[in-house]
Amino acid sequence: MSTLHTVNKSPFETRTLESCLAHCRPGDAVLMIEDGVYGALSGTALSDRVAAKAGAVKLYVLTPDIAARGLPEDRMIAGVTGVDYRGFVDLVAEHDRTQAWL
Amino acid sequence: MSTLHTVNKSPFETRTLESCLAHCRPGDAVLMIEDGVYGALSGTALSDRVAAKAGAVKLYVLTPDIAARGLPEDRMIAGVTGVDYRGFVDLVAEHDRTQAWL
Amino acid sequence: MSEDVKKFLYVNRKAPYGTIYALEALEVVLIGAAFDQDVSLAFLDDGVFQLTSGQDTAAIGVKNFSPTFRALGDYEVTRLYVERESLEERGLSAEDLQEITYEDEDDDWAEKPSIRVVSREEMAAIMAEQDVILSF
Amino acid sequence: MSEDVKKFLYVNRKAPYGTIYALEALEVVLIGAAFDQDVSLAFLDDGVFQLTSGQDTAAIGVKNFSPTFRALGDYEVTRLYVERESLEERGLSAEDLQEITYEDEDDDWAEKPSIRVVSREEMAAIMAEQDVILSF
Amino acid sequence: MKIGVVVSEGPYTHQAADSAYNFVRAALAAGHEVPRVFFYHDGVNVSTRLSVPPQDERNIQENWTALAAEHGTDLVVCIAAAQRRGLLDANEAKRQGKDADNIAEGFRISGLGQLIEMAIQTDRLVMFGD
Amino acid sequence: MKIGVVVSEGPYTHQAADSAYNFVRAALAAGHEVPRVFFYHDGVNVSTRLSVPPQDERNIQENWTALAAEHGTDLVVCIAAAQRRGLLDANEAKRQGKDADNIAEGFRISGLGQLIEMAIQTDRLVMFGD
Repeated sequence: MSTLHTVNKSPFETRTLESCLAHCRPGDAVLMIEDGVYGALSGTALSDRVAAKAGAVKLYVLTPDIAARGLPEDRMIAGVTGVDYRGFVDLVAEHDRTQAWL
Repeated sequence: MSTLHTVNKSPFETRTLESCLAHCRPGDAVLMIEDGVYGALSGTALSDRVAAKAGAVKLYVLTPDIAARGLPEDRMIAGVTGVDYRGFVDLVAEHDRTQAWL
Repeated sequence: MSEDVKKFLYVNRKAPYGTIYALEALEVVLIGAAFDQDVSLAFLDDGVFQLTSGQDTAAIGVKNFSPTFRALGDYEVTRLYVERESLEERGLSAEDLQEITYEDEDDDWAEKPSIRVVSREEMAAIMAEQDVILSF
Repeated sequence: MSEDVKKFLYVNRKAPYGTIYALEALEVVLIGAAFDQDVSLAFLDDGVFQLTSGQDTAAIGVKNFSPTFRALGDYEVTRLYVERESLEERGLSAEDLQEITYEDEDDDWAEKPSIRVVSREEMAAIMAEQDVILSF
Repeated sequence: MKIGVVVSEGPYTHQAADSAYNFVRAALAAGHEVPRVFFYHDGVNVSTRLSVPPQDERNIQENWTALAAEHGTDLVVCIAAAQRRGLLDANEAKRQGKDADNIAEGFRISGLGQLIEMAIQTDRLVMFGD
Repeated sequence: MKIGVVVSEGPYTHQAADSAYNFVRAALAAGHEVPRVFFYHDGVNVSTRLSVPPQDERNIQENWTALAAEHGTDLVVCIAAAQRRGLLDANEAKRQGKDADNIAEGFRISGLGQLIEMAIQTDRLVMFGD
């Protein structure tokens, strides 16, 4: 029994990603979409805290939203996996529930 | 020449108040309105940082928004002044410009 | 519990009045109560501000919907989980929240508190046992 | 400078595409350019993300408006202040931003960069010298 | 698998309505069922047929209307949220004494019970909002 | 003193339209002039005459319409933002080939130039939004 969490807010603007990660349980997955994809950027003031979660929690980022924002995929935090909308659908199906952190 | 800054976001949700305070100059005023009034609460995880600014910058809070949210006025950070809408208007008139931190 | 009953959790993370989410979440809870599901509410992050006592919206010209929380017991919505860490970060304690009670039909209609303050870890565990999570 | 000319600053603090503010701010800037005022743009906090190069919105089905920034020079909008600290916190440097230039009529139409990276303190000083601040 | 979807933010203003649309298209292409999409909060604004986006931008309402026509997806607009925000169908306009209506083809106005019902009858619920 | 006001968020959804209204009432009561209020982004949604809020809630559009009637305040709705979001007056509806319009009395649709002009001609500019 595990949860797919979606986060669509920039972690530089709101504390949503922080709260989501604090409520994840081992085996859960977090998918960053929309402005949430900035949370997957490496070398930022927040990336160490996000990277520390990778492992216990699987981290995903929606590649169409990454491309829209001009972020190179090689700048993502190690351990973050890129998925497209089809991958998003698969993640929803694979987890028992989806929790949106709005 | 001084600026009235308005902040309408909860500092527990977004980093807007933080950014506003980092861009204030001595003699400026900050008025917290709407969900921004939570920034005036004492005894919180953020109140020391806000209180540290009181003095160089004048801090105000909109009392109708405080009352709506059930926050007792005696729980406001020392040095924060309560104003009503008329006081808001006076602050706009007294400062050279108003900058909304949206 | 029949197979048709799902565990619903309404997650409230936003402050009241600045935006409409808190009010419109409550409207879903009230309608949802008619469906005989297993319903809980969670209040964390700024959502804990929804429950403060003494809200008085007269001077902003907006409807005060906080009394509606006290009616939830009549709709058999009796579990309002409030996160302790969220309260503490905001300088609040359970005493700052309004009293919300329900009558326990399994205990001779004794009046009991609906608000249950839980730790962040307990909140995470509550979220993890739901069938449906509605976020506001 | 005539008395009728005011100093306008457009403050951009939000990321593009997640919300419409960046796009609709740009629409104001383009219309405002016809009014012969003294115009500057400020990019700070998540606003710096508006200027990244290589934006490709094909897969989200939303219009890519980032090329419009390169047209600002033609509208005599030639000062785009970008806050250094905001870039650094986001792991970005000026090299990650698209090249935006204008032709300086006072210098034999030499092509010059419109983006000026400034410190937080300089940004605060720029804000403090404006007549009108429009926030997006 | 049956997937229910909620859209909670207005079109153009927030990416939610676009993300939901892309997600639903992908879910249908992957062979899942999306029996209903529920529009709540400012999401009800997606349903207006009066919008005229610039010609070089997508038309969000038309996208959804086309999807409903192709796949029979039930696009439900919450009546309480719609009334506050000025979204009405012809019946509602008549009932409320309003002189115009603005709901587009493919959308229907109904109660919040449709959201709960969707959550009960689907295997997964995915929310897009702010 | 002349004060210009901008409303950038939708009614009911965000407190901005209420805060702006309370602020403008207070400014007028204090003897200031508020020659114009400009509605931009989702703020254009304030202008719909089709909204039917619950009877125990304030009617935001009617509040503004009454204020304009009392004080002659010019309530301008940005045309570009309004087109995207489906707010039209009778002229615009005709021009765009739409079968209905929804702008309330007291509001008028015009260009972004009216915002710039307001900023030039007033002594202070106050923005309410999100």
